Amino acid sequence: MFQAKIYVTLRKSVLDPQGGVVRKSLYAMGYQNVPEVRIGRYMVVDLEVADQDAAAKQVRDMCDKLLVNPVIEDYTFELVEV
Amino acid sequence: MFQAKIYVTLRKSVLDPQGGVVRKSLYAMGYQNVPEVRIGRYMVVDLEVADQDAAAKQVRDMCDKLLVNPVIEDYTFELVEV
Amino acid sequence: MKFGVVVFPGSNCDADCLHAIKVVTGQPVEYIWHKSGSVDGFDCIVLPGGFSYGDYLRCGAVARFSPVMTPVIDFAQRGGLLLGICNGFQILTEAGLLPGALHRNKNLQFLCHDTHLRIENNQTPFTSLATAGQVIRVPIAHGEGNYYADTATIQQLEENKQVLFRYCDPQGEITPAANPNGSVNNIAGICNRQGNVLGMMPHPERCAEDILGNTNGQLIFQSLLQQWQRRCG
Amino acid sequence: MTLEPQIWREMGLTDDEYERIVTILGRQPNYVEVGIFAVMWSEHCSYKTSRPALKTLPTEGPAILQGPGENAGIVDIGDGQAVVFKIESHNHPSAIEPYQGAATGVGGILRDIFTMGARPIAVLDSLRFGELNSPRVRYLFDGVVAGISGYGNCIGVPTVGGEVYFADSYEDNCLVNVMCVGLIDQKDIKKGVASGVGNPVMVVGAKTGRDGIHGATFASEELSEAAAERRPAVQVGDPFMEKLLLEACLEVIKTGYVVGIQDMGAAGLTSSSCEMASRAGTGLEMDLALVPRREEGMTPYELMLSESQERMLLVVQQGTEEKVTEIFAKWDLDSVVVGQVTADGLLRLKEGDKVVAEIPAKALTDEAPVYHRPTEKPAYLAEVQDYPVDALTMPDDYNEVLLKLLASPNIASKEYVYQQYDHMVGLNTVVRPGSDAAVLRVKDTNKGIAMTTDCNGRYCYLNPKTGAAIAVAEAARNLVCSGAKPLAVTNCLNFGNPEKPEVMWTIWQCVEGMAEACRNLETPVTGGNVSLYNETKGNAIYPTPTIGMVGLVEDLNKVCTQGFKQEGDVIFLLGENLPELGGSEYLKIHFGLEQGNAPVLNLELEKKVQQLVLAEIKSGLIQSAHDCAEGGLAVALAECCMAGNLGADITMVRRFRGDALLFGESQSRIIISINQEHSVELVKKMVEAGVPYTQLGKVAGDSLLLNVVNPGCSGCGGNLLNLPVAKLAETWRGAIPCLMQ
Ligand SMILES: Nc1ncnc2c1ncn2[C@@H]1O[C@H](COP(=O)(O)OP(=O)(O)O)[C@@H](O)[C@H]1O
Ligand SMILES: [Mg+2]
Repeated sequence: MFQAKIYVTLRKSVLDPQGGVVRKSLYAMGYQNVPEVRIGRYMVVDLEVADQDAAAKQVRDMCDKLLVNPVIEDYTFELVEV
Repeated sequence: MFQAKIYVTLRKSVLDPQGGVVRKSLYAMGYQNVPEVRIGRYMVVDLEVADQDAAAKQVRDMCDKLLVNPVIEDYTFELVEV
Repeated sequence: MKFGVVVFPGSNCDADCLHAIKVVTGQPVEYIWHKSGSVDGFDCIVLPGGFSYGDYLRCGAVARFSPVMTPVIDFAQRGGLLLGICNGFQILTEAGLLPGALHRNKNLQFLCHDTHLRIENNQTPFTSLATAGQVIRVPIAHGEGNYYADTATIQQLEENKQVLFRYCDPQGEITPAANPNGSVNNIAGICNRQGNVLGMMPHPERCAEDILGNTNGQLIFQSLLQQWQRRCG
Repeated sequence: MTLEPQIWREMGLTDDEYERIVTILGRQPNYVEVGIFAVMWSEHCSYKTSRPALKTLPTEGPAILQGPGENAGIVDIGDGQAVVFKIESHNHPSAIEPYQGAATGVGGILRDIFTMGARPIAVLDSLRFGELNSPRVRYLFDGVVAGISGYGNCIGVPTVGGEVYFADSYEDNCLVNVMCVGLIDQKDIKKGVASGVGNPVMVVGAKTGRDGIHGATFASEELSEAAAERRPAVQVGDPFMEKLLLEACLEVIKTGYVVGIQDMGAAGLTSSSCEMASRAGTGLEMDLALVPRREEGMTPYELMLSESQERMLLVVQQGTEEKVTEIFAKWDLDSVVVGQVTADGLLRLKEGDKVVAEIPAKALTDEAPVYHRPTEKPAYLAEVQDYPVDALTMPDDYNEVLLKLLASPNIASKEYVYQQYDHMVGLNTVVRPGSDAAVLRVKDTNKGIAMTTDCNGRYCYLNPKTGAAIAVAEAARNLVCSGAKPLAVTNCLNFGNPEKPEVMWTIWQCVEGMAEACRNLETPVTGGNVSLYNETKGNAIYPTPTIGMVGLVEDLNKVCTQGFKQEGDVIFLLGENLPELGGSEYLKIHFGLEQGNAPVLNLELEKKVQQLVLAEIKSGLIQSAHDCAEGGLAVALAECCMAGNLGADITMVRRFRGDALLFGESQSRIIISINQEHSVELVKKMVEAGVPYTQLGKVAGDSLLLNVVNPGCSGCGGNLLNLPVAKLAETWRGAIPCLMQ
């Protein structure tokens, strides 16, 4: 069995209002050395698959179809055997 | 300068309705080998700090005070020098 | 003319759309269950507002894979009239029937209030009764209505006159202050290239009766009926 | 095997209560049984402290179909239809996790309504926080509003009204009271009864997890560091699941298969099962091994005490299980038979074949202890009521004071809040938030339902009895101003630690005041909720008996709103101006004082004013109506101007202090505007009815102008207010967004 850790971020060209608000709040709290914050999604998906290649293929598939919207989001992922 | 990658997840016994819906939907799409999906947040925070220890301390601070809701969430993070 | 209103399990404007269509057009209208495999016999299909599957991942992302979407996409590709309102618009973009994406409102809050819309193109089945540049008042109610598409796509939309509605001030000026959610070019609604698929964030069904204090939304349903009658008599 | 005292004490039972359990059972209880007794006998579930007081409330009237005792109250609105409504608190959970606390509060009250078979048509939220200059308060405020918005918007029930107050006393104990109103055909009414021996018992909806175990106990003690240790896992709301549950339950109820149904709220499976059995005089036997669960290894104790959201307990007719399951399956929901109704009056819980608990159902409900706790009039009252009004210097600039009042978060526009709520879904909202009461139409009829929540905690602090009566009077007045006849009340009693005699005294006083006002205004109480122990580090909140009220609009074409409608209309003030400043927002904002006595309330006058206004709205004479509340006459006039975007030209005779005249908060006052040509007729009617009135002036221009004349004193007259309506509106609208930046 594998576990996929998927990291989804907004594309560079898309404004991230949430990140902006967090950055401002951090600034107001005294953390003035934080030039940028970007906020995305972190998904942990368990997969009952035997081999790593098949797992990777399935994760890519699921991301392209459902988990990620390519118009505004990018993703990367890692696989660990569990 | 450092970049912190912060992974925020819901605590174990806290209900994750998002993860549940995604799991069901993957199932309906034919991915019937996915017993669990948990959805959290992924934050990338740039830090203008000179040394790693100071960076780690600041990230922990920011998480405890603002970025993470300790009542329902846990977090881990990684630091990379950039 | 027969209307169909798709019911996803978390739709919550389905009954509202049905009611408004009935009251405004007097035409037959029926619900279409999300597990349904066919949309035969309908002349216009509405994807209503709400939270189709809770919208926990991204609005409309899960709905796009529900069984009914296969015949709906087919219906649209054959030129059928398809109207997505609010969550319906989000589903249309997720399904690739309309370009772009709707992400979180700029101020990160859900917003429910009246907006003014300038009708940018009255040469479509959804707006044929409007005068060019007409301003109507229609409420919004969404947390993710911030329209985004890359520059090239936006340019195409503009060139092809696919932008049907833009947020404006009461005088019809397109200003940043009149943009409630941060949408590119104040876009509130767009149609596809062929003009038979419309997605819009504001809710015309919420302003289609006198008792609710505003009937501006009637225009869209009446335009649809008039166009259909003209074509199919 | 005997349990260690430590165990029941930690669960919140006293030694005496434990002894009582032993007597009832005739043996030592086991761990599961003690746990069940502990939650059912907690303050939150048993009302053991408040019950004696609650018994004194009037609960009967011609329109009341269901009074206290069920999941919600029901009032008749004619044509075989009824309104189902109830208010509930989610204070403790919201103070810990504002978003989820408030969200699950909405989820809970919605279930109370649809469990009766009614479709929820509206939500109202009554909120209290500390002052907005504290970052923690801003976090709580934003989180609570987002939580209500997140849940209510998703499930698609409009949030159409409510209130928000800010005062230091709520700093550590914010109050989140949520009211839900539903509509039902009387023939469809369902109750929480487990009748019919042999009928199957079903658990439906979400799976059970370890969330919120001991939530009810937690809500029955003070928030403290020690309590933080024992905090249950926070419940997370799943509004999509609730939407499925709502639709499925209403569909199942329509079939007639359902005998009884109740939501699993506080104390989850425990309270729903024993309450349903107790109401029906039956017993229930359940096999806990059959309960669908989210986590592995859950014990019977955990299954019984879990407060996982979005679950229901159903008793259905024998033989219909499969059809019921089919309907739930259509909505992708679990539904499982876990047991059946028995004749022996016992709640018998098994795990497979093994009996893990056996308790008489009535012992958990009717035989819960009742405490007549000692009361003592608090010493602070004499101190705060006695304040030197004559020593206060009057303001030089009334314009400045009015603007300051409009910018006070207690008075400022709450648009920041209600624009985050979908208040239109359902296509029924005829009067949106922002007027005195919300009005919803009843489709296919010409009727409307008006609704409001009200309570000024400061008045209740200064004079608990009068304060509570004012809350009732104001709620009724708000309904009347919208053209509705007040029908009935639901209430939420929010107080500190009742073991303190001073707090207990204020509870009794508030209930007395509420009862008296309800009796006079003919609005019986159909139910409510009690939230005690709202206290941190020994500081109790202001006594806050929130009133939720519903009313009937007989003719939707005669709905009235507060905004001035037309230039030239004549403005009248009904009721009396008294030289009072006690408890006013003006004293707080201008002098930093929360002192004095609450305004006087004369219920006879109140009733006369309300009857006249309602009659003349119905007759079509009145164009606009608005009650004078916080900020007094000046603020009320400003609100009429802003809502109508029209100015007013007012002249008044001044008989006492100008600040008391403009900003005092005398009760029973309503500002109306009418077409000039009806003015003589109206005056005649007011004289006949014995309603005191003052002709204030006219709707005119685009500024609020107010002049005073003083016949006895030259130089005391002159212009007090002269402000453009645009300026008023900018100040009033901008205040809360600006503080939240
Ligand atoms: N928390 C809230 N949620 C929804 N509407 C609110 C809320 N707070 C205030 N409102 C609305 O704002 C308007 C003014 O509220 P309030 O000042 O309490 O009125 P009043 O003094 O007449 O009771 C009302 O229409 C009320 O319903
Ligand atoms: Mg009012």
